[in-house]
Amino acid sequence: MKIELNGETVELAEGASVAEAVHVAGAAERGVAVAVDGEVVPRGEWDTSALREGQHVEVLQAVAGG
Amino acid sequence: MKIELNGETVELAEGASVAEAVHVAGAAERGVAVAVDGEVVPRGEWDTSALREGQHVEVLQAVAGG
Amino acid sequence: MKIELNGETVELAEGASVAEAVHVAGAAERGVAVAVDGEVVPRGEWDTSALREGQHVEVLQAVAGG
Amino acid sequence: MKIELNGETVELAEGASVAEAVHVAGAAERGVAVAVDGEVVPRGEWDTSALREGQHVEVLQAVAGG
Amino acid sequence: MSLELAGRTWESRLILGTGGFRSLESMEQSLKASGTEIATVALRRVDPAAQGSVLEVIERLGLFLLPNTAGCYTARDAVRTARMAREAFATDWVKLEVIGDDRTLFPDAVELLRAAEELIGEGFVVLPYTNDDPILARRLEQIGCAAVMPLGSPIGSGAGIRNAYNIQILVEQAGVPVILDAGIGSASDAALAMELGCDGVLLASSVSRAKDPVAMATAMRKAVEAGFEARRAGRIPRRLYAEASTPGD
Amino acid sequence: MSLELAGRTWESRLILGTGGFRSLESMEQSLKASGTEIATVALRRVDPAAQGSVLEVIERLGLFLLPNTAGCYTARDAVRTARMAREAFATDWVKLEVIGDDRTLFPDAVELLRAAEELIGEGFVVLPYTNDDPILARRLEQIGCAAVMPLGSPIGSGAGIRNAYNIQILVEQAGVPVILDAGIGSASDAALAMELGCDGVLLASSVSRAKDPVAMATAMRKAVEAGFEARRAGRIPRRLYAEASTPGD
Amino acid sequence: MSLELAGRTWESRLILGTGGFRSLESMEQSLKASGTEIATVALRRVDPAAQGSVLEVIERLGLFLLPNTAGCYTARDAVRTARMAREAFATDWVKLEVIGDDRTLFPDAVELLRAAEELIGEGFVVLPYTNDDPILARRLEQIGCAAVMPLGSPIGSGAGIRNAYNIQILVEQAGVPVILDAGIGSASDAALAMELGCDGVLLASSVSRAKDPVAMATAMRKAVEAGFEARRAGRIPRRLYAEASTPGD
Amino acid sequence: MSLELAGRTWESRLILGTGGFRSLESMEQSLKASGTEIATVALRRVDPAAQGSVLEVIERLGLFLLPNTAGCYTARDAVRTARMAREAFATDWVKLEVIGDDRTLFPDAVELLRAAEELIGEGFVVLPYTNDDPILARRLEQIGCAAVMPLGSPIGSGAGIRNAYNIQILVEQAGVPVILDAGIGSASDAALAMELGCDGVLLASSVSRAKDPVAMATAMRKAVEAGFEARRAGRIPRRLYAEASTPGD
Repeated sequence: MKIELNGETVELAEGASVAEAVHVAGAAERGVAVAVDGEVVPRGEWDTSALREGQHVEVLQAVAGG
Repeated sequence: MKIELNGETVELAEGASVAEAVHVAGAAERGVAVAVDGEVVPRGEWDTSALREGQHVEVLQAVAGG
Repeated sequence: MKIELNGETVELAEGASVAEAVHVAGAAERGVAVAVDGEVVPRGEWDTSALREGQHVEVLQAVAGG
Repeated sequence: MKIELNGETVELAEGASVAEAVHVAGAAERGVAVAVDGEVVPRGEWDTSALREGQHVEVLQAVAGG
Repeated sequence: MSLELAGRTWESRLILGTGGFRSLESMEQSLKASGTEIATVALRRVDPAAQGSVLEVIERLGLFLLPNTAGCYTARDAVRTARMAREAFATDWVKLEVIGDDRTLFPDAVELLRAAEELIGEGFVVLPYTNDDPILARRLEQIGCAAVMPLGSPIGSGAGIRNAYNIQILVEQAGVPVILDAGIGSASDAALAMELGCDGVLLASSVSRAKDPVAMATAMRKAVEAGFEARRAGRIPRRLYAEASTPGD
Repeated sequence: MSLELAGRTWESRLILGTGGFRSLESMEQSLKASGTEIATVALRRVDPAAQGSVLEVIERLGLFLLPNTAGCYTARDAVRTARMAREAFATDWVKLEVIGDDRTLFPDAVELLRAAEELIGEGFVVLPYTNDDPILARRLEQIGCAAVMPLGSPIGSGAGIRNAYNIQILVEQAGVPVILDAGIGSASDAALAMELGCDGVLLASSVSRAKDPVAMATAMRKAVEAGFEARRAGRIPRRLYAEASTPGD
Repeated sequence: MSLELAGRTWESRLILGTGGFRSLESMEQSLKASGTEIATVALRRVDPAAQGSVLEVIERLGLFLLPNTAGCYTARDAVRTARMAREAFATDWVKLEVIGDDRTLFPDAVELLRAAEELIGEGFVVLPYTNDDPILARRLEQIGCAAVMPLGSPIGSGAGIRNAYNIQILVEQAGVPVILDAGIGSASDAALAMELGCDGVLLASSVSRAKDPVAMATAMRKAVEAGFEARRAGRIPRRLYAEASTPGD
Repeated sequence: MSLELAGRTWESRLILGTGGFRSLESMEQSLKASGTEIATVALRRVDPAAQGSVLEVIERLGLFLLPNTAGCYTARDAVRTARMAREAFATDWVKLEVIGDDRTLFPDAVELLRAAEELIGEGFVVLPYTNDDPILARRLEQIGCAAVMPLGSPIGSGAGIRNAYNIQILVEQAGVPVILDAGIGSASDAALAMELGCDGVLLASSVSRAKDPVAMATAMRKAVEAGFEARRAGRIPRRLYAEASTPGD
């Protein structure tokens, strides 16, 4: 299935989890947050919550700033 | 009946009009506005609109300022 | 004879007067002052005061400034 | 004899030395300078240089300042 | 070049408040000397004892009357005062003041926006007294204010323009006329406001409370003209070092 | 109230330098617009190629000609230049400039005093361009200068008055007229100079090098008048906080 | 005397932003030299190519991480960013930025208040970046912000404190700590902020973009301490004239 | 980097005057806290009643004693005072003050130069207290002064640096160390002096007359270091508008 991951369309296996999306995004182990369709997904639910076709996934991490 | 006119309690005849209240307040002919219980009363309705017991009447006029 | 007129060497007739130097300098009729070897020469003496070989003559006039 | 010491007239023995004047002035041991009639007297000459009637002696020392 | 405000044009770029004068005579002569075409007034409870009337002065001089909402701390108060003013003076114009506290008399951004939105909805021509925040000014412009009137410093402080940079930025970003309102102390402040690009100046205390109000009113008239003309004349750049004005220096 | 300088009275408190104009036409119109009664000129070697004459302009406008010693770095040069000017223009008046270096064009206190003393001894009316040091100003006054002309900032810098406190102190201590000379950039600077108590303003570049010199000359005329009148009107004090201009606020 | 923020105490009154450094090494050494205990970070989309991590630097130095909402133009964006930050860094603290435009980066009063209210409702410790308006600051305090962080001048402008009077007034009226945020250019600006009564200073560009960031970080540490101690020491009053320091002068 | 004055090097760039302290104890603790290596003293007629001695304090702390000529109005007085100081303290160094009047305590350029020339001829190391005129400073340098010490504002006024531009120009043109002398009111003033490029700061009243002199002395020590390091660190340029410190803003 296709999802939009940090603004780019990527192909994931049916029912792939948020955790997999995070992995694909190339995020570090820590200091990472995920929002699916604008809603924050707690780290504890990354493995269990499955993604659906066409969802927008934002994977953010810390950068120098402010 | 008693009404509150510019913060002071005054005695007016039953069913006295806004115009009478304006007169009692000692307002000038022009540059005057009236509010009864917070609602502005257009000059055109001063004669016809009767006051009721306990209403709050504000009669304002221009002062130097600003 | 040679004199230095406003920084340039010019040839004048023996005993040429200050007035002649002023003329050669191309000065206007008015608003002009002359110094010979650093000493101011009053306008009244221009015709009568003769120049000598090698003297430095400054002919100044008004310019916009200040 | 009378001399003027720091603005006050004081009585000293005939031929009293600068050193005695300094003593009378109540100056500390160190950080002191003396001028007689406006001329500085080097410390080395205090004992030997005698004062004369009516001389002005200034005995200065350090104060907090500047 | 005339000032355009809400579709009307004015020859004078100086607006005078009527507060603080020692007498109506002083007020009248000062208004005349200032050359202003617009004078602000406030609304207060009728005082039968009051001698004479600011209204008569304004009419005698043929000035445009601009009611203000001075003394209002909430949008609700300000809106009601504006409605009363419309009724009293038969004008849709209002100088909108919504104050945050009585020490600074600084505007309250939130209540100010609320009142402005409400009044514009009711067809008022709203001239808001605001702070020197360009973002707030743009919001006021976007909701339809006819001008923005940033302060230079607190009302009556005479402290001039404390942040000329913000005024400059506000002017650069503004799409409606900018009137410097509050803080003017002397003529040079008024001239500076215009040099910064303001379209006009509104002041009261600097004239009404001066030792000689009429003389100060004259000074302010000339200062506003001077600043406006200097702005248009295109000033020389500021340099750290000198630039000789005489050839050969 | 008119300005008195060396026993002569003047209606205008603005003195214009003639340097920096793009054309004699621009100069003439600007001098006229400024309302000045005094214009400064410099002396240079005759240039036969030169078109027209600043002198004719000044005479046509009926202005008082004030020669300067611009470009002199020593008392000796300045004195000689002043003598030449006296001969050329039949005037005892001189704006005395003795410069310390060519980057700042700041005056040299020592040479300036020397030249002033010499020229006053020769009967000149000396108007010295000086810095904003009140002590030097007093010395110039004590040796007989007809006025003191402190700078606000470097000549032609347009940086305005960099140390208003020194100008204020200098004015408080001065017994002769004080003319703010050099540094004026725009109208508000000229107004401020007068508000600080100066008796007049001398400027050149801010007008002659403005994009529109005539418009700036008009602005400067009004600004000097505005500042002078504001000073006399007695300004309100500066406050940190507000002072309501409407009763009951 | 230590700074108290939201119930936690800090020895250092200097907060550093991590933006603008040329390298992580430079950032780490500068953070160390500054003596700060708090460092801000932003949130952006994962960039797999990114070398090293600001997080590791902050942890290695044992600093308290303060996420910001830089780049947000609406309350909605800012709230979402704050929630993501809470998830990513397991902290309730947030430096709340809601920007009005990208030229001034000035805060938007309306959206800022909206976001602050929302986040405080969700249990965040909100440190809002605000303008120098004391009225807005009081509103932020009233809705429960742990501090107010007014700007001195635009972010990264290095223009210092453009309106020291507003900062002074804001401090006098504030009931929560005041952190001067944005505009600091050099050490004297930081010292001045503390002398005006601010409880701390937050800065980034002035250090990270200095030619020698580590040296500037050291300077800022000392400047904040100097300003804080000078404030407590009780400065002498400002005078127009002199006051001799040596007896008999 | 250490300060070099007349061939001697110093670790501290802060010089303290000893005037104005409430007690010798306060003076001693403040001198210690300031980290200064040089303290100035004046000369006055012996007062047998005087308790304790500033000399003992200076020696106990191992400081370098710098006599001044405070209170002298003529070159003659100043020269005599300097000679007395040489005799009293066995030092060739002198902080040369020649005052023009007792309200401003501004230096008198003419008498100052005269005294400096005379004393240098007699082998003194002359550190002249001067105004902020770069031309006078250059003359003082040319006749052999070991440093120039321009004022920021009147002695004891606490008004800071009233003309930062002149100080900047003076520093750019100076070939000897520049010590900002007089006018410092608080820590930010001292930091600014160093940021402008001064090599050191001399102050007295701002510390001795502060409510807590020891705390202010500490603040001044840090402020001078901060300003010096900030200058060397290379500050960011000043901008009118913002410059984002977070990528993507």
